[in-house]
Amino acid sequence: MPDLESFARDIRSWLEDNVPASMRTPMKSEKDICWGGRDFVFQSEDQKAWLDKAAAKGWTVPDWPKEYGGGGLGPEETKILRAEMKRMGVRTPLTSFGISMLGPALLKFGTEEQKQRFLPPIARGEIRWCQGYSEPGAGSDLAGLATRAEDKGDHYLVNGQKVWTSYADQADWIFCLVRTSKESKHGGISFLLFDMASEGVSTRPIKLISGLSPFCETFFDDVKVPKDQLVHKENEGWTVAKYLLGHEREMISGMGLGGGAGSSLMSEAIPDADPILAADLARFDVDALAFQAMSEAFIDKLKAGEAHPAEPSMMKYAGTELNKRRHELVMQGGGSDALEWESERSKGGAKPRDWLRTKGNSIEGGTSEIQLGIIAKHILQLPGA
Amino acid sequence: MPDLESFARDIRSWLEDNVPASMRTPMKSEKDICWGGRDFVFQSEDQKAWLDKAAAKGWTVPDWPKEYGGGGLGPEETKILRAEMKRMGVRTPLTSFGISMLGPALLKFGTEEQKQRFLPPIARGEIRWCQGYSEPGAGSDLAGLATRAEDKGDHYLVNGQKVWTSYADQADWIFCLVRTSKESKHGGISFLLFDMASEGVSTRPIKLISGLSPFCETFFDDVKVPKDQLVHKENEGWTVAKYLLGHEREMISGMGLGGGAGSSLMSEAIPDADPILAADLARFDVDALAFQAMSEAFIDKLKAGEAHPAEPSMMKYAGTELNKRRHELVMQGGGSDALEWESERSKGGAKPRDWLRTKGNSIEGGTSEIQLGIIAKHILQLPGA
Amino acid sequence: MLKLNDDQLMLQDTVRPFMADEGKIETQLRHWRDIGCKDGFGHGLWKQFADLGLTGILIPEEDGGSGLGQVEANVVLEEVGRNLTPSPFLTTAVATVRALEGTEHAKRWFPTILSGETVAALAVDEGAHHAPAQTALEATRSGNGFTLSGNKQFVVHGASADLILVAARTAGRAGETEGITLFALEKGAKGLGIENVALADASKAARLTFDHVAVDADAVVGEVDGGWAPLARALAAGSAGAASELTGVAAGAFGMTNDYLKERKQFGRPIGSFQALQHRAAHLWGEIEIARAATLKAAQLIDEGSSRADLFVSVAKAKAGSVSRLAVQEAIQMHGGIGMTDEHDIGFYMKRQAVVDELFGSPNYHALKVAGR
Amino acid sequence: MLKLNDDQLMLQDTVRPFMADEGKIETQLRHWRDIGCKDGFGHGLWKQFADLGLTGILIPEEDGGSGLGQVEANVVLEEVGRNLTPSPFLTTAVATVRALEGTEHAKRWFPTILSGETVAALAVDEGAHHAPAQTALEATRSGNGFTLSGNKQFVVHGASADLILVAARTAGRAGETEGITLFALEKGAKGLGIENVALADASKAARLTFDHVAVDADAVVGEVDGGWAPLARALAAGSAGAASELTGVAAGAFGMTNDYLKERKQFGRPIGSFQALQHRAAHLWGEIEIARAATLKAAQLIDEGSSRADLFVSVAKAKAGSVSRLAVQEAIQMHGGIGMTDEHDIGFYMKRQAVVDELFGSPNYHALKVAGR
Repeated sequence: MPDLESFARDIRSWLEDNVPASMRTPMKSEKDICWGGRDFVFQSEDQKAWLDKAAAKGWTVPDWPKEYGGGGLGPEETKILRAEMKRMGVRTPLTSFGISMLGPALLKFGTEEQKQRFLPPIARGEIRWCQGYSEPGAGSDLAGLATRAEDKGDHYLVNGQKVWTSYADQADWIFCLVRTSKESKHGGISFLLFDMASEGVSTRPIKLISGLSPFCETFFDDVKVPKDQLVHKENEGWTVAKYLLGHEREMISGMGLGGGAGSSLMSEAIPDADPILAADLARFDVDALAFQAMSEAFIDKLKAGEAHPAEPSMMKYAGTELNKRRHELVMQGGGSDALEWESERSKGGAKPRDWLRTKGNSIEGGTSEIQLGIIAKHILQLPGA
Repeated sequence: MPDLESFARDIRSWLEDNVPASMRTPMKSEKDICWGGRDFVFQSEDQKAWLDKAAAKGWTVPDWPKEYGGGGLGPEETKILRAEMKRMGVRTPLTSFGISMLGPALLKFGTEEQKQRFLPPIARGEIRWCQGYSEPGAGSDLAGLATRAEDKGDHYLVNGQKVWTSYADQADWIFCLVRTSKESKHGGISFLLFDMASEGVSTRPIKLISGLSPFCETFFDDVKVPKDQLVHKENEGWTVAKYLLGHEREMISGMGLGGGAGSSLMSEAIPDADPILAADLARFDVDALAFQAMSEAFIDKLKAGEAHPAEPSMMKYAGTELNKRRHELVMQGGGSDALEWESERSKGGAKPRDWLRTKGNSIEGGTSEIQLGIIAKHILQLPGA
Repeated sequence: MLKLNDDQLMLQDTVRPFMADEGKIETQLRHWRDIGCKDGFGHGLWKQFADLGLTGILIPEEDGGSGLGQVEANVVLEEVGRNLTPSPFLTTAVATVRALEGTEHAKRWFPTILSGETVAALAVDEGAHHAPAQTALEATRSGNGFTLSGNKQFVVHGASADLILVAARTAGRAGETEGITLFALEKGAKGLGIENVALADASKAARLTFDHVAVDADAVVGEVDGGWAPLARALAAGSAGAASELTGVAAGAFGMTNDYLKERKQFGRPIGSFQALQHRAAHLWGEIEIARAATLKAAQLIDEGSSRADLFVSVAKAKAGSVSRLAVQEAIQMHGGIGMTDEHDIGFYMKRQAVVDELFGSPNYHALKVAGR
Repeated sequence: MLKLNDDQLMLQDTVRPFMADEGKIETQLRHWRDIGCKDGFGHGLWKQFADLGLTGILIPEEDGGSGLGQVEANVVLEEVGRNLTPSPFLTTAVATVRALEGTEHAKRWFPTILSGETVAALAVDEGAHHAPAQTALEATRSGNGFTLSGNKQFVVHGASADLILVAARTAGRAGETEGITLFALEKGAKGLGIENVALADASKAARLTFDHVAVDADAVVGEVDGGWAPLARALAAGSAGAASELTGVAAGAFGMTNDYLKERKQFGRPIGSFQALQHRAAHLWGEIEIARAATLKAAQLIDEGSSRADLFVSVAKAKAGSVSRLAVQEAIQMHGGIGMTDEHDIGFYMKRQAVVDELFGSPNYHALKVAGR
């Protein structure tokens, strides 16, 4: 494929010419992630410069159409671009839920007007989005949501509460599931977009057991949402939500891979005196490497359009359980050192905080129990209780 | 307690005078167990002599009343007798389901006439009993049994089929659950006793995956059972069955203990080259010794009358799962040697046959799933589905 | 009999409501954490322990204590675990009392332990993993006494302690139990550096540096080179006690979870009606019963002075460790999102479990001892 | 792409019905067992393997074979596993062909392997646990050839074999891979004692005794002292193949179990509607998918000649081993009493799993290799 080869060469030379040197070093912490948005504080000039250059080229979202701010690249080209960036150690110019979640939903369900209005600011990192799905009391039963949106002619009046909204306190807009009808559980849900600066919206960070607060509670008190900010049809928001849930699950199962679940622990120091831990690590390595192969196979299946729609559930389940196990082993290997919570030596308790954070992996994005139920029903076709 | 001490002395001297030397050696195989019964072939003169002497003293069933062939001993005395026999390496003179199962049921639910008729022959090892509970298709749902007993005035006419009847092909009589009414599932069951030599009874051994056949299928074709062989009231046999199931579960959980689940594997040879197996064995030993303590605590609780009626379910579950794990480890430790099925070197494949046999531990006497359900319902008081 | 006797049950009846009322998470653990307390526990509560006679539970009657045993100490510790009550009970009233009993130091320290004035700590670990025989901190003879040089870590309550028992090497080499000497060090010793480290569960454990710390000869607990004897008593009592605390942690987390299973509704029914959760809960309940039995066995054997005590102490610590780990993991998972929040108490169980799991040796450490390695 | 390509899928489409029809338990495994067949497999079926071209799957096209790779061999072996089809395919057409490829012995043996006339076996293990580097069977030079003395065990199909590949030591010491020489021994060698041992799964594995067995110099496969190279090829292919067979065993047991969950009723409903069983079944399904992916990865890496092949072969064998073990255990438990009977087929899966699990090294053996030990 000579075209793709010359494409790769072009990419390389463009990247070499345009990516600031500091944007070709590994990220040191979460703070180095560029989320964009109205209030985003860039860590450096270079971070901003790299975002702007990438956005101008459409490479923050290389596979979106050019007319919506994307790079207009095909799947093979996108793959090459990502591979080259990875090879050269280039940081991702922009990370956001707008890119990973809302974008795909709008591309599939949005009107032409909505696409033109919302996608380019996402691609340029101007608007940061958050997701309003979960509600207190609903938990795994996502469709049991109660936040209501009343039809007031030209707008909806939204009242209710969301929970587990990631970074809602830093987001500009929200994509949100609301109840527009009580007649049917799944059939009465709509998918709304609105500005977090709207009157009546407030947020409160949730402190996690890790001591960090990546999530919020979000409250809606008579929030007015213009009707043209409804995505897809009224009462058919569940269709959009399901589509996005699939995406989220794939992303999380992918995270399991990239985030370490798929890599072995061979390099971890094993205390000589603990052959039991050594045995557990050996078994973990087998499972991690096997899951790495599974991830590769899954992605190839996805690409070929051969994956069963319920397979991401297995990936999500297996990946997150593996990641939890990984961190249990890291803690055991670390002994009492790994229990330190605040010291500089322990990087502010990075090990125990990360470990505690992983416990949420098998809860968020659908619990492990939910995933197993989906597999049992849709793949194994076991009968209902 | 000076009385008990002199009692112990008396026992010792009687045992020393009366137990044949060969009956004070460890049993070499299952064949050395004395089951008694009409057709029992004694392995030796000594085996018969010891049975007769013990029976004459009532020590085949030391804690049964003397009038029914027992020794009339109290709990403390019985304990001392058993301890002395164990200490001196004296073999159990008689083992049977009559002693372990039917006896306790008759003592609790039998009429005076029934006790006098059935208990002494059990105590003397003259009649060997089997248990007719399970049916094909019923499985864990024991009360879903279909074998029917029609009231024919002076007798019941029994038709149906039982399965998993232990040693039915060698038993003289059967105690059997039958359906006398279809009006209620549990309320239409009766508990009958009858002679396996009755017309219309036939048995067929079931070959297990271990290659052995300790169980039978048993068929009833117009079997006439006199009405005075009904234990407890008609349609109230489930009460007797539940009482006996509790007994069985205790026996099986005790088996887990005596049969090895509670003893550690420390003495097993571990291949040097397999530190993972060594780790598994170390963990097994912890669990086995902890379960040994649990067994001790459980028995003390039982004796004090403080055990929850559902606790034997936990013992049965934990003990049988532990025993399965034990045999998995024995197989792993044995490597390819432990795969040999028939060679003399492998004692006729004792290791793999025992291993396969343990797989039934968590099925017979109520599956592990049934036990967990009982705990969830009766101890944890979790709501029904 | 492997069950609590009437006196022990009566003690339990006293301690259980005390710990549930006075030692509860809201007013103790969470409170001290949120205000950033340097000790990680409240001296007021510690005084209440003393007033109830708990601090003297192992102190002989002739010294003013209750003269009770490990079983009774464990009755207290299971309730401590159930309520995550922060206190120096385990290090002071259990491990240290055991180390000092029968030595000259008993007279000096037992009265103030009885009164709840003294907090004591054990300085044993030198690396991230418990390995007492590996003690390398050097004690060299110097004049009438010794000079201590080296490091210790995971010294629970070390920064708050009036008394620190330090395992040091006076002879032999790391790995040998002979040649270890145990020193009773009072606070404020010159050359002793103390870093007060906050752990995941909001408790405090110090890192100590010994830079030629001078101690008198009479600081020696027991015999020179023979410190393994008092140290082993302390470690056995500490391990058995920690096993009981872990059983309590498991039981506390499980109790909270089992309640939640009945309350919380999803898909229109209590989540406790879902069979998969029922089976997991039932399995866990059994495991906790087993851990409790193993721990009681260990405590009884200690009290009997049995030669099998060490074996069962290790069985208990290993079993209670792995069972409580399962319990806190299941607790978080079954609580779902709410369990991930700091606002809910269940997360504290996971944090505390991790710390006590490591204290006096991890389940792996003890499993290896059981296997004779 | 970590998936089967179109040609490989076509092969699967051919092999799957063949094995399900011709290789099924009733007419093969159970039949040969019940009549006490000394080989433990049927030569008729082995001939059918040949007629379908399966025996030559790895034999180069220039030698008359299909010139395919490990991925294709594994496609066959997964179906073998699913149906528990007894045959010498793994030892002969996979491991032995790999050992002989590129050596002088290929010409001698490939034609009769192609035609289904030759059965070959590998004599590697000397103790109860796979440890090829520990090879101690002595081969001493004697005239123009060698004399072999020692023992071998777990030589699958050893008593039926026309050709036995024997790993022997010509130099170095047990534990070293250098100094091992691989010999191609024809049946009927003088001094060779063969005990045909029946295993739990009704397959046969021989114990061999070598009492000064004389072989010619040209019996050497590859180089003298350099037998590790062909042996390693054979073991990698054998391990990867066994991993695939185990995946098939797991899938077969699982498929039968999942069907049973839908059919079998208890308490008035299919047992597959009980959530606890659903979750266990779903977990197991995922594990089998993962084992299959790991095995395919290993096979692809072998075919690519990758330096990571050995690592993934061990990952695959270890993972497929532990997953299939879980699968057969769950299968028996979920079948309940009926699964304990010899009449039902499910028990055969447990027996076969145990044998293949051990063959070419247990999951522990391979996990230790993965961990670099």
